[in-house]
Amino acid sequence: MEEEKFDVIIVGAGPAGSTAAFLLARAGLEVLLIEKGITPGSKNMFGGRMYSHALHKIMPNFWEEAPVERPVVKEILTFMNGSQSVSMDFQDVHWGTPPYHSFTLLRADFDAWLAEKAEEAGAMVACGIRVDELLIENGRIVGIQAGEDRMLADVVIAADGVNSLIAQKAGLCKKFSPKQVATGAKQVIQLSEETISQRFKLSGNEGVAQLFVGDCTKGMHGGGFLYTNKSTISLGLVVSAEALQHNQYKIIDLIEDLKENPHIAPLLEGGEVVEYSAHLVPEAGLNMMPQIFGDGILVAGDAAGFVLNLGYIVRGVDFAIASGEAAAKTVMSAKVNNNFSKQGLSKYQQFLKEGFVMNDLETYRQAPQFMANPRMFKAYPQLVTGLMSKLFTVDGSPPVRLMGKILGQMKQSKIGLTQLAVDGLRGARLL
Amino acid sequence: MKILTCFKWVNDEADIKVAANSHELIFDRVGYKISDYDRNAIEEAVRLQEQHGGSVAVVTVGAPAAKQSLKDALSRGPGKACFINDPSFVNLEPSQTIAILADALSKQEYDLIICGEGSSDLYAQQVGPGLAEKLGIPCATNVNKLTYNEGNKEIIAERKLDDCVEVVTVPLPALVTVLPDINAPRIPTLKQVLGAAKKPVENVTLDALGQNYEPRLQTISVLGATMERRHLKFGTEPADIKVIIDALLKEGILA
Amino acid sequence: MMAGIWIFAENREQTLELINAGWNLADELGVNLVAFALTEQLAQEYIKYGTDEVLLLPPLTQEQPLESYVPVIVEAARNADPDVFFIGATKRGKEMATRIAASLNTGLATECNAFALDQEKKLLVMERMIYGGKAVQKVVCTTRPQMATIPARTFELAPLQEAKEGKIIRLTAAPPSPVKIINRNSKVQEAVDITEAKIIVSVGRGVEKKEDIALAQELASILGGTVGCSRPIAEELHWLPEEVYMGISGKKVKPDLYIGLGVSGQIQHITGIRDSKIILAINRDENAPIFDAADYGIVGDLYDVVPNLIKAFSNVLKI
Amino acid sequence: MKRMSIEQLLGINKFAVDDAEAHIVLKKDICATCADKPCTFSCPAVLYKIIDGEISFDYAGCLECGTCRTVCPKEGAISWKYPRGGFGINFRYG
Repeated sequence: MEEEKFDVIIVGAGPAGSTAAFLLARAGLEVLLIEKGITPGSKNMFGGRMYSHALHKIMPNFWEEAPVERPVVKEILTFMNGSQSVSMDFQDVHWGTPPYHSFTLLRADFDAWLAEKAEEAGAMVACGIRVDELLIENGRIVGIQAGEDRMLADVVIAADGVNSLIAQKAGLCKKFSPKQVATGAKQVIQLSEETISQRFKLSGNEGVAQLFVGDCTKGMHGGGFLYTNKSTISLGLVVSAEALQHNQYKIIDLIEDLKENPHIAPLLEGGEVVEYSAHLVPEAGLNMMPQIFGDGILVAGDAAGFVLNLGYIVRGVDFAIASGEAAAKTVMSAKVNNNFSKQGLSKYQQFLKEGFVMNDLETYRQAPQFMANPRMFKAYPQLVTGLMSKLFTVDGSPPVRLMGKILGQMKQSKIGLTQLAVDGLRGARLL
Repeated sequence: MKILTCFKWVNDEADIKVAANSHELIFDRVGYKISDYDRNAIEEAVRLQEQHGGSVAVVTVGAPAAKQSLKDALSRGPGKACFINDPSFVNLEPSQTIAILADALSKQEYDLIICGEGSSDLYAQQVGPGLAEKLGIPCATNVNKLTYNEGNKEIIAERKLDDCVEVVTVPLPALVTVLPDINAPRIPTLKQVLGAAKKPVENVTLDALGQNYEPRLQTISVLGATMERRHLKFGTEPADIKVIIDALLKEGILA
Repeated sequence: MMAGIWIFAENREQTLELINAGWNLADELGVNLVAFALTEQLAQEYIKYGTDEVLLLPPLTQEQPLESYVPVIVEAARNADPDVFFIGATKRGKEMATRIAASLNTGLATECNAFALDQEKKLLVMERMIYGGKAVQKVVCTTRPQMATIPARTFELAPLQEAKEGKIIRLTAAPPSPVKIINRNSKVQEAVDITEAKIIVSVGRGVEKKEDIALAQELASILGGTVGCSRPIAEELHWLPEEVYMGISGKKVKPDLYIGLGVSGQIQHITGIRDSKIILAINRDENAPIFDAADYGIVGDLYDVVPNLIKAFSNVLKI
Repeated sequence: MKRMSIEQLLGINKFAVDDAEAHIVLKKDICATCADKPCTFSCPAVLYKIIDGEISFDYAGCLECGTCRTVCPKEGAISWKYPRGGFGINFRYG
C-alpha cells in the first residue's frame, strides 16, 4: 500500500498547529492537520485570555468573525492573606475598542473556529485520530503513523501541546521536569451576562482579567486567576508541579477554598459549575526550550515551552500563534530550496527572532528563577496586606507615621530592608 | 449486494441540561453525534460488503446543518452518502421521516436496507419497520446476527425477542433493524477520515421529492424528568439501620 | 361513523392490562372496546373482562411469524376506523404497531407510560420518555386512529365482569409471509424474571470483585428478592447475565423495594428503576447521583453496611 | 456556591470511556517501592488512591493533563499515552 504524501503534517489543532496549517494551506502547500479530539479544542483548556496582536497580524480584525468572549479592559492584581486582600485595578477603556488589546476565550469554540479557517484555506483536517509514532529513516523524520496508517511528509510540525510526546519520540527533548511545568486546574462557572457585568462593574460586553497571589496557593509557587467570559467565569489556580509534588495539598481543594474565599465568593454567588478541567503549563521559558527543529521536524506552541509567565502577565496563546507562523515561514522557505534537513529548517530560530517569541523569552530569561522565590507567594503578599491594614486601621492605638508603619510591617513579616531592596531591584530588572 | 444504511444526526443527550425550576431543557452548547445504535447499522452494512462485495450507501434526513455528519458517517466505510435535506427537516416525528425516506429511496436500487434499533434521542424504534411497510418490502427487526445467503438471494436473521430467539429467512430486497450487540463498531482510521472527504454525496432536496410532509404526531411539551423521592440520608450505625427497616415494615414492603 | 378503542397484545396478561386501560376510555368516548385474540378460548375470556367485541385471528402456520397478522389487522382497521389503537410494547408488538401505523398513515407514540383524554378535542395526550430517560415528551396524534404502544405492567389487569356479553368476529387467515421462521428456541428463562421481582438487590461498580456478588445474593434471598445490576456489571464485566441489567437499554423494573449496592446512579440506569416504589441506596460517595433518586440513602461502605442489613432483616423477618 | 466533591465535578464533564484500551497503565510493583506517592495528591482529578495499602487507579475520569507523569519519581511506573482518537475527556468550554 503506497503511502500518501503531504508537504507537511501538523500534529495538534491548537492555536500553533492551526495557525501553521492556515498559512501553509493558503500558500498552496498540501497540508494535513491531525487532531486527537473529536473536534479541535475538545481536548484544550487554558487560563482564559489571549492577547490579540499575534493573530491580528495574521488575520486582521479576526474578532469580527472569531468566537471571542469579552475584550479585557480591566486588569486586577490581588494580594490575598486570610481576611485581608489588596487589589490593584488598572482599566483602559480603549482596550474595549478595536484593535482590542486582549480577549477572554473558550477554547472549545475558538480552536474549532481557527482549525476551520485552516480547512477553508485548503488544509485537510482529520479529527479523532491519535498519532502513535513518527516514521524515521536514517535519523530523518519522514512521516507519522496513526494506528495502522502511515503518512509521509517532507516535514512534521509537532504542535501536540505541553506533554510534547512527538518531540520526545523525535529525540528532540526529554520529558519536562516538575520544576519546568505547573499544573493548572479550572472551573467554568455559569452566571448571566448581566450579573457578570454588574458584579465586575463593566459596561457592555467588556471583560476583566484578575490574578491572585498569596494564601490561595498555601505558599506554594503559583497563583489564582479569574477571567470573565460572556456568560461564564473561568476561575482556577496554577501551581508548580514541583510544589504539588512536595506538599499534601490537592489542587481541587485549593479551588474550592478559592470559591469560598471572602474576596471572591460574592462575585460567584448563584453561579453553577459547568466544567472542571486541568492541564500542564510550561513555566521555565527559555530554560526548558527543547531542540525545536531537527531533520524533517519542527516543534511549536506549548510543545516547545513557548509560554511566558511573569506573574503579573501570562502569555501562551499569542506565543503559540506566533510560533505557528514562524514554523510556516520556515517550511515555505525550506520548500523553496527543497531542503528539509535540520540545516534547512534552522531558519526557524531566525523567524522566531524576527517575531516577539525569542526576544521576549530571552529578555525575561531569568524571570522563572525570580518567580520561584518563595517570598513571592507568602511573605510579600503578607507584607502588602499587612501594610495596607496598618494604613487604614483606626482603633485608637498610638499613631505611627507612614515610615514607621512600613518598617513595623517589614519586621513583622521578617523581611529586611536590604532583602526587600534586592528582590525589588531584581524583580524590576528581570520582569 | 447493494446495501443502504440509515443514520440520524442527533443531539448528544449527555450535553442536555434541565433548568432547576422550570424543568425546561437547555440546549446551549449541545453537541451532535451519529445516533449510537445507527453506528451498529453502518458497521454491519460495511462488514457484509467486506464479506460479499457490492456497495454501501449511507442515508440521512436532516437540516442542511447536518452536512457535517456525512464526513463522520463516510469515514466508517460506506462508499457514498445520500443526504436528504431541507431547512424544515428539524425535529421530525417518525412518520415524517418514514414518508421522506420512502419517497427518496423508492427511486433507488438496493438489495438490503439496514437501520438501527432506535434513535438515541426519541428512541421511537419506528423508522426501520415503518419504511419497510411503505416500500412494500419484508423486514426483520431486533436482529442480533445476520448472514447473507447469496444462492437464493435471501438473508438469515436471528431475532433476539423478549422471550425467545427467532431465526427467520427474509427474501431480498428487504430491511432489517439491528441491535447494539450485533457488532462492535470500529473506530475510523486516519486513512478512512481522509478518504471520507473524497467520497460522493448525493443531495436530495424537498422539491426533488415533490411532497410536503406534515407531522401526524405533535409534541405538546418536553420537560426534564423529575422524581419525588424522600431523599432521606443515614449513616451506617445500627440505630440508622433500625430506622430504615422500621420504615420499610411500615410501608408493608417486607410482608 | 364507525369507532372504537382497539387493543392488541401478543400475550394474555398484556391484553388484559390494555383492556383495563381502554375500558374507561371507551366508556368516556361512548364507543366499543375491541380486542384481538389469538385463540377462541382467549376470545371468550376477554369478553368477560369487559370487551364489547373480539376480533379472532386464525392460528398461524409453523413458519409464519406473528407479524404476518399485520395486513389482516390493517384491513380490519380500515373498515372499522377506530379512534384509538393500543398495542402491547413487546419487541414484536412495536414492529407491528409501526407497520400498521405506516399503512394507515397515522401517528404512533412508542412506549407510552401514561395518557390523559382531552375531552372536547377527543385527543389523547400521551406521555413517553426521550433523551435516554432525561425528559418526558407529551404528544397528541392528530390523525386516526390515535396509536400507542404501551409497556407491560403500565396498567393493572382488568377486573372480571362475569355478566359481560360481547360478540366474536372471526377474521381471515394471515396471508403467507415472505419472512419465514426456520427455528425458534426460547431463551433459558431466569429463575425469576427481574421485571416481575417485588424486591431487587442491585449490584453496581462499588462492588469490587465478582465473588462479592454472593453478599448481594444473601441479602436478596433473605428478602425473597432477586439480584440485578447496572449495565457495566453485565455488559462489560459479565459478572451477571444481560437479562438482569436494568436501564434504558436493559430491563425496566417496578419492584416494591430496590436496594442499590455501590450503584452510582447514572441517568441511563435510573430510567430502568424509576418506577420502583421505594429506593434504598448504599454508596460510599455521599454525592453519588443515586441519592437524588433514592428515598433512603445510607452513606457508607457497602461491605460494612450489608452484613448489618442482613442481620437486622433476619431477626425482623424471624428467619 | 456549595462546596463540590471531585466526583460531582467530574460528573459534570463529558467523557467517552474507552472500554477496550486503558491509556494509563501502572506497574504496581514499582509503585509499591514508592514512599510518598505524589500522584495521590497531585492529580487534579484525584484518580490515584491507596486502597488497603496498594495504589489503585481508574482512568475513566482522567483529564489528560500529564501531572502524574511529571511528578512520578519512579521511572517506568506509569506508561502514559493519550486515549485512542475520540475517546477520553471532551471539554465543552475549555
